[in-house]
Amino acid sequence: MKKMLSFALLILLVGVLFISCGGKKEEGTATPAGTTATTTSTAAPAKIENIKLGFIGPMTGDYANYGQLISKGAQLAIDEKNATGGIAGKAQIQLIIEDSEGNPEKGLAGIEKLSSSDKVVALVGPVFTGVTFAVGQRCQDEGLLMVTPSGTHADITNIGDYVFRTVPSDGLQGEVAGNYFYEVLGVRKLGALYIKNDYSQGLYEGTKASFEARGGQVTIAETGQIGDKDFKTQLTKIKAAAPDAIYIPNYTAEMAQILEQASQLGVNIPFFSSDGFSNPEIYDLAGAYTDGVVYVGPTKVEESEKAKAFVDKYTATYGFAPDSFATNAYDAAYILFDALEKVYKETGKFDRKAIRDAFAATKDFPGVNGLINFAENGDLVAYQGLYKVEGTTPVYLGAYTVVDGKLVEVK
Amino acid sequence: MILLETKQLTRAYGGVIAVSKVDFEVEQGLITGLIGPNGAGKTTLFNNITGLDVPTSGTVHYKGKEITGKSAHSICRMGVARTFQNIRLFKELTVLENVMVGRHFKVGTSPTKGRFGSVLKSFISLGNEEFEMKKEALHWLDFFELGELSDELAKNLPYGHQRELEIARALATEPSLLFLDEPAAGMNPQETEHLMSTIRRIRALGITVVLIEHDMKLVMNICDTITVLNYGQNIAQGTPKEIKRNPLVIEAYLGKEDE
Amino acid sequence: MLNFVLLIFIYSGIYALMAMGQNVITGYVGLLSLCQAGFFAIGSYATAILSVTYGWNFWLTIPIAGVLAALSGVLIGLPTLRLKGDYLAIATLGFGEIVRNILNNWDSLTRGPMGIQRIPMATVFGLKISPYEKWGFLVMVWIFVLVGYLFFRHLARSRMGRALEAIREDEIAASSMGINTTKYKVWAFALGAFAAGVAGSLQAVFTLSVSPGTFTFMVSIMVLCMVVLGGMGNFLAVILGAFLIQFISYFPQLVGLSNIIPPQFKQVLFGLILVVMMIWRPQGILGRAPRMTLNPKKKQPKDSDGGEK
Amino acid sequence: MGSAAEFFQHLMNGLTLGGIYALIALGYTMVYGILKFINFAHGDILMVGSYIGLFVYNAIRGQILGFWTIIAFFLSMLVGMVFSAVLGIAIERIAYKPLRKATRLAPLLSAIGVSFILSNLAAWMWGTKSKKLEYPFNNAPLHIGGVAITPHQILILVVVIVMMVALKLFIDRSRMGKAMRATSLDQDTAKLMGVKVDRIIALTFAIGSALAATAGFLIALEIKVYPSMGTMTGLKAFVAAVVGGIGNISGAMVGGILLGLIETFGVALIGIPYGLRDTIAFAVLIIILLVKPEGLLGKAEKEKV
Repeated sequence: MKKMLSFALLILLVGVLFISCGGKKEEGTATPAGTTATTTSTAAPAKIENIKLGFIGPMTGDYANYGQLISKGAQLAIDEKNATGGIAGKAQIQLIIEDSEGNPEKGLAGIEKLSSSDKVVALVGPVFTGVTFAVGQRCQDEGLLMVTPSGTHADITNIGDYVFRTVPSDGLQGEVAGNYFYEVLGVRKLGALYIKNDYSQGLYEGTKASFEARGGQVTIAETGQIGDKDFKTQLTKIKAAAPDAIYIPNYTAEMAQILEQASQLGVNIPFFSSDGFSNPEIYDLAGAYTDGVVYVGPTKVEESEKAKAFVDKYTATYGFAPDSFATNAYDAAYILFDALEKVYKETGKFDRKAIRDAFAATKDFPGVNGLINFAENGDLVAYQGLYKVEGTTPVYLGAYTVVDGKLVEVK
Repeated sequence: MILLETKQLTRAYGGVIAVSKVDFEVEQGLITGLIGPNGAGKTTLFNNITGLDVPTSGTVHYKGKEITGKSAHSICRMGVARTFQNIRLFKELTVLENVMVGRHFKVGTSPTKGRFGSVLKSFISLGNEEFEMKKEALHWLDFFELGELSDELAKNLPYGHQRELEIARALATEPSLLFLDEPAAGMNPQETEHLMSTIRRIRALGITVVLIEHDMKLVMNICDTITVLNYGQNIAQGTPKEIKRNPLVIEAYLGKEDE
Repeated sequence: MLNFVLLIFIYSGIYALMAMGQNVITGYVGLLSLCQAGFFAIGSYATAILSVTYGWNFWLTIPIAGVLAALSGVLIGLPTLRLKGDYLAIATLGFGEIVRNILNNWDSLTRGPMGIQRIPMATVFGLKISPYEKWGFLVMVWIFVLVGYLFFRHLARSRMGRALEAIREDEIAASSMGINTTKYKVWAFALGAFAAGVAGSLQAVFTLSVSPGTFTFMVSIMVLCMVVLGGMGNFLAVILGAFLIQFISYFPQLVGLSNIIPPQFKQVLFGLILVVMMIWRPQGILGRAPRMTLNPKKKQPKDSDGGEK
Repeated sequence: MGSAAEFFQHLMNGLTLGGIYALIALGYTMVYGILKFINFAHGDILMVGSYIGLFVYNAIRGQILGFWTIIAFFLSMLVGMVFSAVLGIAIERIAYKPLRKATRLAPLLSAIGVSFILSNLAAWMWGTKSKKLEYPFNNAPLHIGGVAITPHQILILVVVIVMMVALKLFIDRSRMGKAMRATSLDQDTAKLMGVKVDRIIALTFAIGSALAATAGFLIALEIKVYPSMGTMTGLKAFVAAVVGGIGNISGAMVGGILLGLIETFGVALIGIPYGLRDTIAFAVLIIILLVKPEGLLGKAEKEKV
C-alpha cells in the first residue's frame, strides 16, 4: 500500500516537474516575440516570430457542429493572411483552438491556457453566451481583446471595454423582429417555440418585448430542452392555440425538426425565425418544409464579390457552406489583422492594450458582412436583413434597423 | 420471571403462513431451545421478535413492554441481541472493529441525542471514546480467546472463529437476552463441545439465551426448556425430557432423526 | 503555463471536495448516488444568488450553500433509502437532472439559461481572493480540502465511520447491532451533499458566473470516477483520484497536444484510460484505506482484493 | 387541453415515443438481467448502428421512392443491427468480461469509458453534423378524424410490436431463451447445468445491441443521425427499464410506453411548462420507485436473513 502511494506521488511529482520545465522553456521562447503586455523588449521587427490567436468553442459534445463551423471561418481568414506573408508580411499567425464543451468551467480553462501558456494576442469567440460571460470577464481582467462572432446576449458587451462582437446583439435582432412581424407582416397573435438555452431564450425575450410594446400579443410560448428532438407535443398545443405565426429562434438542427414535425402534424401557420436560419444546412435537413419561412438574418451581402468569394472558398476548402456565425468569425479575424498590423507598424510589438485600442478604432471596415463599425460599448453597429424563403432559396426583403422604437428600412 | 413472550404471533407472506398464532415464552436466566423441522418458522419467529420483520398479527412483549413492530436497532438497544443462521459479519472490517460496532450505541454523551453531536464533540475529547470502545471490545474478544486475531479482517477468519466472533459482537451490546440462530451449524463435534461450554459461560453472566439448533445432542444437553415449532405452530413446550417423550414432536421428526 | 497548472490544481481541489462527499455516500455507506452535480449546482447557485441579488458576503453564503445542499441531500436521501443499488443510482440521477431542469426554468430566480454573472469575488480582510491571481485562490481551495479531509478522516475513524462501514458491509446485521441505519444513511447523504455544496460555492466565486450548462450529470459521473479511480472508502485516494481525473482531462491542453490532435481524441483518450484503469486495477489506484490496527508493529491485515460485494 | 382530436394526437405521439423508449429499454434490461450492471454505452451502440445503417441505405437506395426503397431500408437496418450486435459482443469481451468478478462499480465505469470512446470516435470519423436519413416512403400524414398520423409513426409501432413479440417468444420458448433466463437467475448454477454462460452473455449483448440499432435507425428518420443521438434517449430508456422493473422484459415495454405517455401527457394535460418535462418524468420515476422499489413488474427480492 505504501509502495503504491509513493509510486503515485512520484508520478505526480515527475508530472509537475515536467510541466513546469516545459512551461519555463516556452516562456523563454515566447518573451522575445514580445507578445505580452508586460514585456519590455523594444522594437526589433526583424526578429519577429509567429503570433497566436485564440479560439474557444464547443468542439465536442452536442453543439460541436457550431465550434467546427465557426472556427473554420477564423481559420480560413488566417490561412489567407498567412499565404500573403502574415501580419506586416512578417508574422505568421496560428489559431489555437480550445474546446469549451459548451461548459463555462472548460471555457475558463481554455482562456487560462490561451492567455497564460499560448500568450495569444486576442481571442475570437467564445461561441455561446454562457461561456462568453465567464470567459469575457476573464479577458476583461486580463486585458485581452475578445471578439465573439456569435455571443448574442445583449449584456455581453457590458462586461467591459475589451469585449466586442461581430454579431448583432439579441437586443437589435429582437427589436427588428418584433417590429417587423407586427408592422410589416401584420401579425397580432404570435406563437413561439424556443429552446431553453441562452441563444434561443435571449432572442425570444427580445422579440417578445418589442412585439408586445407595439401592441401585439404572444399568445402561446412553448419551450424545449437542450438536446430535444421531438417537438410534437408543443406543436400540437400551438396548433390548437392557432396564432397568426410561430416564431422559432433556434439552432439549425432544432428548427429542421420543428418544421418537419409541424408539417407532419398539419400545422398550417407561417413560421418566423432568426439568424440561425442563415445556415444552409437547414435546406439539407428540412428542405421540403422551408418554403414560406420568414427570418431575420445578416444584411444581404451576397452580391458583393467579397461575400461570394468567401462562401465559395470556404465551401471548397471544408466541404460545407458557412453560416452567418462563421462569416462573422471570418470578418472578426480580418478586422483583427488590421488592428495587429497597425499596432505592429506603430510600435513594433503586439501590446494587448494597443491592439484593443486599434480594434476599437475600426471604422467602416469592408467585411464580408458589409461595412463594419463598432459602437462605444463594443457592439456591432448593424442592420438586420429580412428574408423569405421560397422553396429552398432565401429571398431578400430588405435591411432594417430600429431607431427610437421605430422600424426603419435601410436602403 | 417471563423475560419475553409472544402472543398469537402470526407472520404470513401472501398466502403462505410462516408463523401461525405462536405463543412463545422465555424465562429469565434459562437457556431456551427452539427446535423444529426445516421450514417450521423458527428463524421467522426470531426475525419477528428482533425487529427484522414485522408480524402480520399478534404481539411481542419484552420485560413487560410491547415491542411489536419496533425497529431492529431500538430492540437491540433495549437489550435483545442476536446472531444469524448464515453468518453476517462485517467482512471487510477487522475482528476488533466488528466487536466495536457492537459497542456503538453504548458510548457517546447522551444515548438519546444525535450521534453526530458526539462525533463533533469527539474532535475535542480526542480518542477517549475510541479507547473505551476498544477496551470493551477486547474484553469480549478475550472472552472467546480471539484477542490474538483482533487485527485480522473478519472474512479471513476460519469458520468456527467467525461463529464465535458473531456471538462476541452480539454480546458487546450487553444484552439481557441473546438469540442464537443455529450457532453449531457446520461445526465438528469438538467445536460443538466448546460452543456448549461457551453458552453456559454466557448464561453464567446472567444473560438469557434462546437458540435455534438442529443438533439434538447440544439442545438436549444444555437447554433448560425447549419449544417445538412445526408448520409455523407451537406444538410442544417443556423440559428436554418431556419433549423427548412428546408424541407430537416424535411425529414431526419422524424419519428425520438424522438431522 | 504555470497559471494553467494552478488552474488544474484549483479545479482538482473543488472536485476533491465533491469526491470526498461522494466517498462518504458511496465508499462508506455503499450507496450508489449520482447527484453530486445537483448538490454542486445548489451550492453554486446559492452563492451566486445570495451574493448577486442580495449582496451577501461570500463567507456568509458558504454555510448557506452547504446547508441548502445538505437539506436537499436529506430530501433525496430520506425517501430513496428504501432503494437498493442501481435503483438508487437512477433515482438520484433523476434528482440531479430535476435540479438542473429547475435551475434552467426558474427564470425569475436563476435567470434560466442566461445564468448569473458578475458574482463578487471572495475577500479576506478586505483583500480580494481573485480567481485571476491563482495562488491565493489555490491556497483558499486547498485549505477547504484540508479541512474537509481532516473532518472526514476523523469521521471515518470514529464510531460514526465504523457504523457507516458496517451498514455497507451488512445492513441487517448493523441494524441488529443497534445502529439506526436510516439515520446514518441520511447523515451520509447530508454530509456528502454539504461537501458538494461548499464546492459549488467555491466554484461560483472562481468562475464568477454560473449557468446551468456546468451542472450536467457528467459532473456526477466524473465525481464517481474520481472516487472509484482513487479507491473507494479512502479519502486520500479520492483526493488523488480527483487530481488525476482533472489532470487527465486537461493533459492534452497542458502539453500543447490539444492544438495538434482532433478535439475528440482528448475524450477518446479519457475513455480509454477509464477502461484500462478498471481492467488493470478495479479497486482503484490506492484501494481501500488500510484498516486501523491495534498493534501497529504487526503486519497489516491482508488487503482485500477490492472485493466489494 | 382541447378536443378529443387533440387528445388522440397526444396519445399517438406518446405511444410512438414510448415505443422507441421501450425498444431501447429492452437492451438495458436484458444486459442488466444477466450481468447486473448498467451498460452505459448502450446509447452509443445505438448511434453506431444508425450510422452504419445510414451509410448502407444511402449506398443502395435509388432516387425514386417505391418498393425497392422500402426493401433497401430494411436491408440497411439489418446490416446496422448485425454490425451493432458484433460491436456489442466485442465491447463485452474487451471492456466488461475481465470485470465480472470485480467491484460492482468497475464495469459501470468501464462502460462510461466505452461510451466516451464510441461517441467521440464517431464525431471524429463522421463529423458532428446531423446526417439526414431519407424516408423510404412518402411520409405525408394521414388525417384520421383530425388526428395526424404519419406512416413513420405506424412503422415505428409495427416494428416495435413485432420486435417485442419476437423477443418475448424467443426468451420464453426457445432453448437459448431458457438458458438466458437460467443464467440471469444464477450464473454458477446455470454453468453446472451445462449452460455455456459466456456464450449466453455474448448472445444477450448481441440481441440487446441489435434492438438498440433498430430503435436508432427508426428514430433516425425523424431526429437525424449524429454522434450524441443515443445519449439522452438512452438515459430515458434506462429510466423506462427501471420503472418497469429492470431485468424484466415485459417491464421494459410497459415502462417505455408509460414514460412516453407521461412525458407527452404530463405537459399536454396538466399544462406544466414543457421545459419541466424531464422534471415530471424523473419525479414520476422517483415516485414509482418509492411505491414499488422493484419497479412496476419487477419481483421484490427479499433478502434472506
